Amino acid sequence: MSTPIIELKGVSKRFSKKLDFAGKILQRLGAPVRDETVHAVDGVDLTVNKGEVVGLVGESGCGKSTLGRMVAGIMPASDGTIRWHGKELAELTGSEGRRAKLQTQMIFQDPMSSLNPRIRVADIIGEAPLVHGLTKRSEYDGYVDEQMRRAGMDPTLKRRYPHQFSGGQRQRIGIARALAVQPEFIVCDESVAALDVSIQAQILNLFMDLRRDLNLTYLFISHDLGVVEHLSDRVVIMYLGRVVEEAPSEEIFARPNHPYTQALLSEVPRIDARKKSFAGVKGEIPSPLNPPPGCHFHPRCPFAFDRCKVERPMLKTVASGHRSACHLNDKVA
Amino acid sequence: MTALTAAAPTLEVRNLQTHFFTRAGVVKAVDDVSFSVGRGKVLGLVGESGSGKTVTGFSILGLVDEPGRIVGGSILFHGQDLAKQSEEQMRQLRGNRIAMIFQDPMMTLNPVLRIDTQMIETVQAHTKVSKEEARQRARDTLGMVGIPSPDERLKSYPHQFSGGMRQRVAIAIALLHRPELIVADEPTTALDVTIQAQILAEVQKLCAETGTAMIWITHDLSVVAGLADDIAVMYAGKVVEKGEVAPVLDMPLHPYTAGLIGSVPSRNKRGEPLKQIPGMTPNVMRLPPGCAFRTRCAYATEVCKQEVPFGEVAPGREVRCFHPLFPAKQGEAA
Amino acid sequence: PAQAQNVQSVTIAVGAQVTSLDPHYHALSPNYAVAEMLFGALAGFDAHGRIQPGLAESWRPVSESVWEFKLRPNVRFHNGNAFTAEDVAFTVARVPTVPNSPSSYALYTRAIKSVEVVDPMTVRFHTEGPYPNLPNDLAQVSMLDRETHDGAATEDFNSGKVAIGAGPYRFVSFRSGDRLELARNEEYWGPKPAFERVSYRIMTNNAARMAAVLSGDVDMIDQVPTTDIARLRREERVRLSEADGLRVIFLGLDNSHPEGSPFITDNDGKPLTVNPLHDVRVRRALNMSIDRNAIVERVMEGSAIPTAQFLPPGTFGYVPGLEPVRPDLNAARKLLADAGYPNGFRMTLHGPNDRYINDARIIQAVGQMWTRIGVRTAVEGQPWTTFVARAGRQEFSAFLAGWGTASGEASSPLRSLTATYTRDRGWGGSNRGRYSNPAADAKLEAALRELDDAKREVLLQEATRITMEDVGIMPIHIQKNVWALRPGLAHEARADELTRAQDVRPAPAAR
Amino acid sequence: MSLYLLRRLLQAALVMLAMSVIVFVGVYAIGDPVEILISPDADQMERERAIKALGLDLPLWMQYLSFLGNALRGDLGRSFVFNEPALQLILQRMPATLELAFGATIMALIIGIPLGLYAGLKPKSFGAKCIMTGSILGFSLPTFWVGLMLIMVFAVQLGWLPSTGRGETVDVMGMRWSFLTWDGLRHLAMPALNLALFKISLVIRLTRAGVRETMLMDFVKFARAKGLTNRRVISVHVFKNIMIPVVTVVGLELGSTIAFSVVTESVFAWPGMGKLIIDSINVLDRPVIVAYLMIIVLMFITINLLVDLSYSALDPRVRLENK
Amino acid sequence: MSASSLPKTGLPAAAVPEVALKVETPFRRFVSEFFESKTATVGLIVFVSLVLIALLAPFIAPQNPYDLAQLDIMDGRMEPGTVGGAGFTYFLGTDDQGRDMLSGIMYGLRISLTVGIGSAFIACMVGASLGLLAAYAGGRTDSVIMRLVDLQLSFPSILAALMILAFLGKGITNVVLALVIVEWAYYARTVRGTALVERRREYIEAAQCLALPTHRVIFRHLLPNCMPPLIVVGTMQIARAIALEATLSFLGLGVPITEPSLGLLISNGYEYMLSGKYWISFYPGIALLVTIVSINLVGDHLRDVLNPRLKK
Ligand SMILES: Nc1ncnc2c1ncn2[C@@H]1O[C@H](COP(=O)(O)OP(=O)(O)OP(=O)(O)O)[C@@H](O)[C@H]1O
Ligand SMILES: Nc1ncnc2c1ncn2[C@@H]1O[C@H](COP(=O)(O)OP(=O)(O)OP(=O)(O)O)[C@@H](O)[C@H]1O
Ligand SMILES: [Mg+2]
Ligand SMILES: [Mg+2]
Repeated sequence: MSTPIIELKGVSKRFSKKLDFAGKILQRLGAPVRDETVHAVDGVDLTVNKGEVVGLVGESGCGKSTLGRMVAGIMPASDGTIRWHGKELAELTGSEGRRAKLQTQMIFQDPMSSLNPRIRVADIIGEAPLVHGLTKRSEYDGYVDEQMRRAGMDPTLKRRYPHQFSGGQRQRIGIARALAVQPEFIVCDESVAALDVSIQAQILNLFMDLRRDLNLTYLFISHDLGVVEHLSDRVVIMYLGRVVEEAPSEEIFARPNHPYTQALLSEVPRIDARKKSFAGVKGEIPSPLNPPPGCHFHPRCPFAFDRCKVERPMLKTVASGHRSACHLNDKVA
Repeated sequence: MTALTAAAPTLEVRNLQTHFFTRAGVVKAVDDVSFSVGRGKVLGLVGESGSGKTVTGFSILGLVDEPGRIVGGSILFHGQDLAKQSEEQMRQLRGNRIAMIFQDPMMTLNPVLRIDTQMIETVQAHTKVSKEEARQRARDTLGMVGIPSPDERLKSYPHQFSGGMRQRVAIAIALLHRPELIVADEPTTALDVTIQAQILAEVQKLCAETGTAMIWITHDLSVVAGLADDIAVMYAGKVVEKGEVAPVLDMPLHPYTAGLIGSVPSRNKRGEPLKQIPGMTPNVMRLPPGCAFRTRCAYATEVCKQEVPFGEVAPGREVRCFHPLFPAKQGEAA
Repeated sequence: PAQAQNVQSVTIAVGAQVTSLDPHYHALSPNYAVAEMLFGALAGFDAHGRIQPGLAESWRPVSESVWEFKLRPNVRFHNGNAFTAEDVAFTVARVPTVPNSPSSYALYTRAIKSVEVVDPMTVRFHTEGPYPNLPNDLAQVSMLDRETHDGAATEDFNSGKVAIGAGPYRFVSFRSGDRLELARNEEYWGPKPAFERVSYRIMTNNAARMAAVLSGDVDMIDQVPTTDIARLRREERVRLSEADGLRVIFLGLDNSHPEGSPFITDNDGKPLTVNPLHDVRVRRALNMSIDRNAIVERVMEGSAIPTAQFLPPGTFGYVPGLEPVRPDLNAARKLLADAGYPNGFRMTLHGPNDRYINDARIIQAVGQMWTRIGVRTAVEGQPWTTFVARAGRQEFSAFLAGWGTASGEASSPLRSLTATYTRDRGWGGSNRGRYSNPAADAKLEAALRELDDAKREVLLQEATRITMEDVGIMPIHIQKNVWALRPGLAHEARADELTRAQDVRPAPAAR
Repeated sequence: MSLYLLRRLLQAALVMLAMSVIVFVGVYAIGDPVEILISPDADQMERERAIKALGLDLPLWMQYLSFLGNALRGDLGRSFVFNEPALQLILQRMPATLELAFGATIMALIIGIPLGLYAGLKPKSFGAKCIMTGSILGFSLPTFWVGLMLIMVFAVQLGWLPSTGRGETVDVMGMRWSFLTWDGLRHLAMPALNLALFKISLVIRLTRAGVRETMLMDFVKFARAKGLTNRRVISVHVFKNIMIPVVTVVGLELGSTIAFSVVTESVFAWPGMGKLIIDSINVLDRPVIVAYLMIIVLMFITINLLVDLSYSALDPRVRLENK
Repeated sequence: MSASSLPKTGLPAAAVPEVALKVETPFRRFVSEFFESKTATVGLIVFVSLVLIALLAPFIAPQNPYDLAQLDIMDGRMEPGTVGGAGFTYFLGTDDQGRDMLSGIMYGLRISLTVGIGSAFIACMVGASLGLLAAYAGGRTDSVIMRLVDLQLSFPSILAALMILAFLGKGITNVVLALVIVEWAYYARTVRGTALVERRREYIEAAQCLALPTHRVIFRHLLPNCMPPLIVVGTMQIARAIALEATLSFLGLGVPITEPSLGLLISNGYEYMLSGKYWISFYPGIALLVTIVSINLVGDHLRDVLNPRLKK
């Protein structure tokens, strides 16, 4: 098999607030102050192959966007390596680095805040291609028109400003902007979450069409299992910064292995379920500032046992292409 | 047998019209909305963003802000028209017999007041009780919505709670006076799936136990499917379809409802293109005459340019369409 | 308001800060004024600036270098201690030793080589050579009590602990920057002051002071702004008390840069290679173009007298007949042309804007007048702080300054303002234009060693005349000192600007 | 908390250090204090003696080092003019200024908040427009000018209030306060109003903006949905929220009020620190200028600290550790 | 419902109903919102007229009040309406130097506006650049700049200006410089605050993702979005600077006495207030007041128009 487009190995991201000078003095004096660290992403391995759609699911704050940003090259990883076509992203410089960056584009959640309100649509879309020499001034208009058309927008609207569009149209602008630099890999960070149901379908269809036409690869981040199920070839489930399960789509929806995945699947409201009684996993999502030791999910897990409280479960293959991080699997085995 | 026709409903909204008189023109945010909800029942009010769901909710509570005004219709609460009540009468109803829960749990609680203050004041706004008694009541209600150690939690500030807990506090506040009607405006939209399930579970239990009627506003058909008894679908300020949940979802009559249901991914085959409704949600300021949906509708004809009546087309099913999708066409749509 | 108050007390608002009650700490007029109320010196000045006996009844030179002073008998300090020659010796010894003094009184005792206590009421001062000005100098030095003030620090005076003297008033309280409260000294040797209690307030803002007297919050103010004088003359709520002062306002000219003065350029803005001000014709032309009457009338609103010398009539060293030149633009232009500047030149006239009455206005008026004869003058006013430093470094070409002759005799301005700058003689200390005229210097030198008053006066007059005819400086006017008081009061206006409570009494009419 | 305090202290120390250097160099560059202080009669020798007596003969950096050494021992030097410890001199005048500044602040709050509330709640009403336009005047009129007008009208023409100066004082805790006597209050009224004028406008604006923004918040609507009376919604829910910006800004302004009292104090002959500093600048009394600035900075930092503390009292979301 | 009848990638362009609308630029929208307020419009008109008067002063003023040769102290302190020695009427009277007040005010306005606008502009440039830098770079750069801002803000502005002017000497340039030193910190703080918020917006991430050069991200993407608060602070600071200059002139620093600003005119005439020669101080006072009020009216409304939180 060819080298994956993106390969993450033990990637972590920590956001820490370091103690300043005064803090250090106090620490010397024995005061209980220390650096605060959020493990937004904690030792994640992930591969995305060409042409694949990988869904990334998890609850709010579990580090999905952070992971997405690192993949898109907006943010460096604190630990671990991210390889782009086998080459380490952090070590790429100059034109190759820029190409790597351009090849991976991101589409954001909030269609309003991801467009600069003071720039015309044409320039939002055309600025980067022009700066990077993908088009010339003379061909600029045509180029922008083409991108807009491809995203299902009327090019005659290009002289407008973002506030003059509806949410769905804005998301299309975002898509056109990403496509304009001719990427091969797109990270969609909750790209349809803010849209109305009827518009959401349009955008999802657009994604699928583009995938087919341009042979794009997606990392599709969402908390909506329904969407992910519909779109992805493979699904990765995250909980508090860690990947807890990973499997092909059918597999995971048919045979969820991790208790968290199971809970998630059972609680997703489904339109086919009538007057069902909701139950809900007990407990709140813990703060990433001081996550529980061992398995992060153990305080809420109905099957937790002693080992879960102390030892971090590793991702282990439970079936072909299906990996899960749960001590229960060892128990059964 | 349906709630809509059974014993006197708790709330009955008839032809409600709420317009905003802005500088740029009149916004007909709610323009002919009718539904009713009975004791212990849950009505799901669904529709896209901007279709007037929230404004409907506010109209019921008499909380429509300037420059908005209820310009027509009636809101009968136990037969009493809320649209005609004085401000003081409405105040006495609000939070007492009719309560509301808002979408964003981060924003609905006053960040600078402790939970107990915010709860006690609600109790004292409607009943003459001592502070102690009010606190007692607050504590009990917090316990009821599943907040552990309510005594300590009462002394906290909202920011010390997680989103789900906050929404529970808001629900507790709504429940303080055991209201007969709760208007819940997308109370779980901002929450995570597992937390949403927790809240839905609590709410379900409460309605069943207390016999409170509930209007659950949402744009998520899936939530309504699991929670509500009846459903009313709104489009551009108007209710376009109404009925019991199962029939409406299984056999939508209005093309819009059908489109909505059709575009839910899980209703589609994996990898296939989703069914989609073309076009955009209309601008309420510049609605075309007649059916507002007709520009996006595959069945639209000339007749759709006329005002569409809202009428019962089947028992317990009302639809605002000249071309309802009767089973004959269903095969085509599904 | 004050009208309703007991006649026995008076409230006076003064426009200058009293910085210390220690009479030997900071030589500054407001401090003199207070010292004259609390302490008293061997000699004093009358309202016209003429020297008169104080704690000494009389004095005379007993030889070329010895002065003998006879002390006033039966004088007691506020605490009852007797005033004796020992106290005089103690005082003279203390003066140079006050720590940190920014402006010491040692100046006035430096001529004294030794003090000889002849008997309790007689004291002799030995000087280096003849020193005619000793009585004038000693008039500035307040007498202290050896017993009380031995080792006293400046703070002890300010706190009131040792604010004890032989003056007409005794200390009650002092809030620095705000007010000084005084009570009458019933045992005072001289004429008894009229008021039992005095509240001496500091109000440096002119408008505030004016408002205070108009609203009756205070009974009297000093330094009445000239702008208000006209109105006050019509005002029934107050009356004015005026006297010609001892402060001359003059223009100094740069004599220190022969190769071109810093702020003089030709009409195109290019620096001149010679300093035109070195040419007496140019100086005369400038002097002649100044319409002093206009300045006095329009700028000073009559509250000054035009002058061509240091002192007003009636003082020691006044030159009778030395009158200001009549302004004559044509003659002035001609003089300029003769000097080689038919089209004039450009110059900047500097001056302070917060120091002398209407200082900034005067320079503008002069600017107008000089511009009319072709010397296109720019005018720049600046705070005294920066002005004085720059002027002291000879950075200006022409500037306005003032000189108050507290001792009322002409050797003081001649020595400090116009004598050739000589460090070891202590001459020309304030000669900021570095004017130099050997003929005047010679006359001054003779005067400073001449013990005979009449001869000395003549020498001083000659020195003055020589300087003024050479236009060493350009005197403009001598300020009048104006006080405003409520109608029930009378005040003896003083030439030396001091505002003292003993000069105020109830008006005869009001009695 | 202690971390926070320590951080603040370090900042204060740094700022004060920077300030003292600036002042040292500044005063040195502006001019020579001796030239200003010395009697005009003085000759060159006398000048040199004075320069030595004041310690100005040493190179600047040595003067600064010795100042620093003394400052660390709590001695900020002696005033050139008054020959008293600069610190003592300032502390003596401080009550007058504090009294004025606090008087003005209280006045600003008492007048500003109700007007601002009204203008915020009824933004379209005629009254609100008048208030807002009026508040612009408060921003626009130069302080000195208003001061004089007040004196002209209330003291000179009407004779209701004493024109200038500070009234009777009472000794409390070793300091003289005038606000405890009737006479003192009468004297305080005009200068305090003069100083308050700008702040009244500020408070009106802050309050109005706060009200307008808060009224749009969901929690206000929720409070109304709970059935609270309008009065309670405004007086508790809205009010507590608008107090946060008001207290912050007014607190921070207290510092500049103290600084701006320079103008008011000189117009009203108010014997406070402001007048002292102006006088000191006029005679380049460096020890006093330095000490004054040290004290002002310390005061600013203390006030900021207090503001932050009250901030956290008003706004529970703010935890000091997190700042 | 069938999707087959529709273009496969989405909506037909013709379905967009607003196609016919003219392009509403943010600027146009802002302009139309601005002119909705009558008071603000009046404020703007007054302000523009004042600027015009200031610009045209040399052509419309009866006298050049800065030319000492044109002044005559014999014409000093004349009442409004008097005909002076130079033959024209002093409509607003003269000051103590015989300066025609009307001309003085026109020229003074020039100085005051130059000082106000000039210092606000320069301070804005300096402050905004530093604020942006602080917000974008973060870390140590941010701390250093913000500590400087703290230092500046804890130094009472009037005292700072006093000391700077005492140090630099008088002159318009120096006044402007002093005001810039005193005011830049406000801009820096404002811009940093907004920029910190804006920086976290996704459009900045998008720009980074598109590998746009940093300077482009800062100046083309970040800066324009920090403008609204900057404009508001700017207008307020112009007014503040004019008032501060007046106060400085009152305290004896500020512009040269022969080229008086409005503040200096007031301060000169101030001493005549008690003596009944009200016009020397009164008319410049009115001019100053009108100027500051008009700027504040504009600024005030800008604050409302540009405040996104007040928009629904
Ligand atoms: N710049 C940052 N500084 C500090 N902490 C951060 C930062 N960005 C993210 N975090 C923290 O990292 C964690 C993961 O955040 P992230 O945005 O990746 O979550 P997410 O899964 O995308 O959540 P959501 O579904 O809400 O978008 C969160 O706890 C968040 O608070
Ligand atoms: N104060 C107001 N002034 C003018 N128009 C308003 C106002 N409030 C609401 N509207 C308009 O009323 C319409 C209905 O709004 P509403 O908030 O009820 O929609 P919604 O169905 O609740 O949408 P969402 O799902 O986004 O909450 C919208 O078009 C909105 O623009
Ligand atoms: Mg995210
Ligand atoms: Mg809504």
